[in-house]
Amino acid sequence: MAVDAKVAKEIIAKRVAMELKHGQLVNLGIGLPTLVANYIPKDVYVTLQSENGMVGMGPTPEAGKEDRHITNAGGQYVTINNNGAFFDTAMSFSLIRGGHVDITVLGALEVDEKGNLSNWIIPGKLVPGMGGAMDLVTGAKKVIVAMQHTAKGDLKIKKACQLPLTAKGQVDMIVTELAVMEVTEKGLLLKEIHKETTVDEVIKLTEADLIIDENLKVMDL
Amino acid sequence: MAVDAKVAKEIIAKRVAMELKHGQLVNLGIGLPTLVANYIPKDVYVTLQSENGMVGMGPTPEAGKEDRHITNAGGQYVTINNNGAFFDTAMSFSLIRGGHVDITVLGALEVDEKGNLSNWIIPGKLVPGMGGAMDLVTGAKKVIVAMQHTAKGDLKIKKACQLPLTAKGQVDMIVTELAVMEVTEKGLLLKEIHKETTVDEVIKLTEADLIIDENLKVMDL
Amino acid sequence: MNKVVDYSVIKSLLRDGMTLMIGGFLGCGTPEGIIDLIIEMDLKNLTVICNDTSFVDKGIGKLIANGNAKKVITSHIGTNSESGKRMNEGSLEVELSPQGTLIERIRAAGSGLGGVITPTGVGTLVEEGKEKILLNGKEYLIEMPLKADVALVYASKVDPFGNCYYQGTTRNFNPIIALAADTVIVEAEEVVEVGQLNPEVVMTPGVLVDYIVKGDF
Amino acid sequence: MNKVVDYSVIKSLLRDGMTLMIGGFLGCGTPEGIIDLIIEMDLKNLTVICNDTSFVDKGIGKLIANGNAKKVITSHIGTNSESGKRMNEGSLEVELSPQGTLIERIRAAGSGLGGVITPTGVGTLVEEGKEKILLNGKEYLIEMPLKADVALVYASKVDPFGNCYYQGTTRNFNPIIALAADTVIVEAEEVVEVGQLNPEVVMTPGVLVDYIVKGDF
Repeated sequence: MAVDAKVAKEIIAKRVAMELKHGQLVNLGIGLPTLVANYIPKDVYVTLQSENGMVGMGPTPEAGKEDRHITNAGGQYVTINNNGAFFDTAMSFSLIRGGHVDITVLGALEVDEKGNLSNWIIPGKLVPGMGGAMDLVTGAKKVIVAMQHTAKGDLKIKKACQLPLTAKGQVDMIVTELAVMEVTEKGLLLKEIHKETTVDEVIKLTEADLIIDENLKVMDL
Repeated sequence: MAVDAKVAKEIIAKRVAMELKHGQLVNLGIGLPTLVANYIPKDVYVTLQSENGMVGMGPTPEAGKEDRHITNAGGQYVTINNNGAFFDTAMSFSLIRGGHVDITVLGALEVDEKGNLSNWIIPGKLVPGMGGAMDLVTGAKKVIVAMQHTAKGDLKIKKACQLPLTAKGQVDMIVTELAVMEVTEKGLLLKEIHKETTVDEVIKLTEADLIIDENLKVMDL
Repeated sequence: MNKVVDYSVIKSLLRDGMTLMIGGFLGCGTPEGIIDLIIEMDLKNLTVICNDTSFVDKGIGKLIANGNAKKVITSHIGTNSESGKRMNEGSLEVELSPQGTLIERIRAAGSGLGGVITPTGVGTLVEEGKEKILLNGKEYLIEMPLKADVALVYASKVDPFGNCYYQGTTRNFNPIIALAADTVIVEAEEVVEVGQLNPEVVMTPGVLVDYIVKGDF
Repeated sequence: MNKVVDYSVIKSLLRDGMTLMIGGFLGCGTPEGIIDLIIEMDLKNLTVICNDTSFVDKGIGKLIANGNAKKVITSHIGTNSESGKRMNEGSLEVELSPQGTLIERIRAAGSGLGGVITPTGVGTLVEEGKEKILLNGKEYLIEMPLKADVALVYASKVDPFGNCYYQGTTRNFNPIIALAADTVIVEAEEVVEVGQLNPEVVMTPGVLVDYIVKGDF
C-alpha cells in the first residue's frame, strides 16, 4: 500500500478520532495529532486541552480575528469555546499528570512492543526538548501514538526503542495508515489493518513482533 | 505589676503593632493577636492575610452589611480592602510556607528559650488541632508569640516546652504585658520591660533563663 | 452537555463507608444541601476529609454530631464539641494534618504527585510514622496523597458544563478537592447559562465535574 | 502603595550573572519591554528559567540569540535554532526539565516545599543524577526546587499595588514565577486603578509584586 503523506495522515487522524468518547478530555499533540480534531463525529462532544493553559480549545480564528492573548501549545492563534477555561501551567499539568486527561495523542520517532516511546531527542542531532510530552505520556489515562508506519523506509515500531525514552511502558495504542495495534502484556496486538494493505506487509514494515488478533478487522473509516 | 487581662492584652497588642513595618504581609492569629490590627500606626501600611483565603483583609463589616461569602480564619464575617485578593487554600499556604508572610503573631500555651512553641494540644484534655499554626510558624519570616506572661500563676515561658510542639525553634520574639524577649542562639534575651515591672519580677515569672540586654529599655507604648 | 441533576440522583451516588472530601472553612463554602441529604439518608462509616469539623449545627459539623463519620482527616476539630467528645469515646477516629499539608496532600493526589515534601511538622508529633528526607541540608517530612471516592464541592456559580466560580472566601478547599475524587458533585448557589462565565475567571474547569445540583442557600 | 516605576528603575535592578525567571509560552505572555531592556543593557552570564526559548526574534528567544544567557533551564528549545546551535558550540548550557516538572519545581520553591515527587521522567534520561523514591509501590523522581533572583512577569492588567490579571493563555508561568523570586517585576499591558480589579479575579496578589512597569504592547 503506497499512499502519500497527506493521505496517510488523513487515514490516521480519522482512525484516531474514532477512539474519542463523548465527554472526554483530550490533548492532541502538535502536527499530525492536531488533525484528529477535524474528524471528531458530530455527536461526540470532547473537550480539547492545550497544555499552555486552557480546556475547551476551539477552532483557528478567522483571519483578522486573532487575539494575541490566546494561543495553543504550538504558539498558534486559537479560540476558546464558551464553556472553556483558562488557567496557569501548574493547573494545566495537574490535569495532565493527575490522570484527568482521558486521551493524549502524540507522534513518535520510535515506539516499541513494551509501550516505550521516544519522541523528544536524537542525541547529537536534534535536541528540541520534551516540552509537556513526558508528563502527558506519564499522566494521561490512554496514550495513542499517531504516526506514519515508517519514516523514509526506516521501521519506527521497534522491538526496543534505541533512542532515549519519553516514558517507559505508557503507550496503549499505535495508529498508523496501515494498522491499529494495541500494547498488551504479551506484546503488540495487531487489531486492524487498512483495506489496501495485508498482514504480511504490516509485519514486514514492523520491527516488533506482532500478535495477530483472532478478530482482526479492516479499519472502518 | 498587676493588671487585668484586658489591660494586659492591650499592652501586648500595642507593643506587637510596633514590630510591623510598612509594606509587610502579616498574619494575625485568632484571639489576642487579632487586637494588634487596632494599633497599627496610620503611616504604616500592612497587608493582613487570613489563611482561609485572602490578603487585604479589612475591618469587621457594619451590622447588617455582612456578606456570608467573606469570613476570616475564625469563621467571623470580615471585609476585604479594594487592593485585596481571594484565593484557594493551596495558594494561601504557598504564601505562608513559602516565606511570603513577613510576620505571624500567635498565642502560646508554652514557649521556650530555644524558640520552641506549643499551642495546639494538651494531650488527654484539649485537642483542637493545629489548623494552620504549624505551617505559619514554620514558614513565616518572623514569628512573634503574643501572650500574657503567665496563665493563672503558671509560668508559660519555659526552659523547655513540656507540651507537644507546634514547631521546633521557629519563634523569634515573645511579647507579654511585662516584657519583650528575643530568641537568640545563646537563649532568651530580655530587651524591654514594662515601666511598671522590674527585671526581678520578670525573672521570677519566667522559668527560662533570661539574658539581660545591656541596652535594656522600657517599652515605649 | 448538561450535568445538572436533582438530589435524587445525588442520593444514588452516595453510600455507607465512602470516603468523602467536602469543601468549606468553618462552614463557609460548604454544600449544605448535600450535607442535609447525607443526614437524611443516615449514611454510616464515612471517612470525611475536610479542613475542619465546623460547628455542631453547621456544615460538616452536622455529620459529626449525627454520627455519620467513623473517621475524619482534618486540621482542626476545636470548634465542634462533638468531635472531641466522640474522639474521646472512641466512636470517631481523628487524623490531624496541618492545614497547609492537608491541602497539598489533596493537591498531590489530584495532580499525580507521589507525595508532599514539607518542613511543616518536623520535630513535632506530626512526624510520627512518616518518612523523613534531608534535602539541601534541611529536614522535611514526606506526606502521602489523599484521594476520595466523592468530592462534595460548593460553588457560588456554576454553568451546566460544570465550570465553577467561587465568591469571596468560599473558595478554600473546593477547587482542590475537585481534582482528587473519582466523582465530583457540585452544589451551587446559582446555575448560570453556558457562556455566562468568562473562561478567564473559571476557577474549576467543568471537565472535572460530574454532577451539578442547585442548592438552596 | 504605588509600585509603578519607569524602565530606568528596572534597569537598576538587573545585573550580569543573575538568575531570572521569565513568563511566557512561545512568546505569549512575555514581558517584551524588559527583554528589550536586557538586550540594550547587554547583560551577560544570565541563567534563565522559562518554559521554552521561544523564537529567534520573539520574547526570551531574543536573549538567547543575543548571547545574554550562559544557561537556560527549560522544557523546550526546538523552536529557536540559536538555542541548539549555541548548545552544540558550548556557549549555552541547557538543562531540560519536563514542563510539568519544571513548573512544579518553581512552585515548590515559591511554596516552601523541599522538592517535587513526580512519576514523570522515570526510566528516562531525566532521572540521571536524581534521587528516586518508592511510595506505595510506585517509583518517583525527587526533583529539586528552582528559585530566582528576579522574576519578570507579564500581566494584562495590574493595579498600582501589584494585583495582576492575565488574559487568555498569557497566564502560563507568570503567577507561579511570581512566588519564587527575591524580586518580582511586572510589566503590564494596562495599569488600572486600585479597586478596578475584583479581588475574586486577581490571579497574582499584589503582595508578591515589588515593581511595576507599563509596557508597550
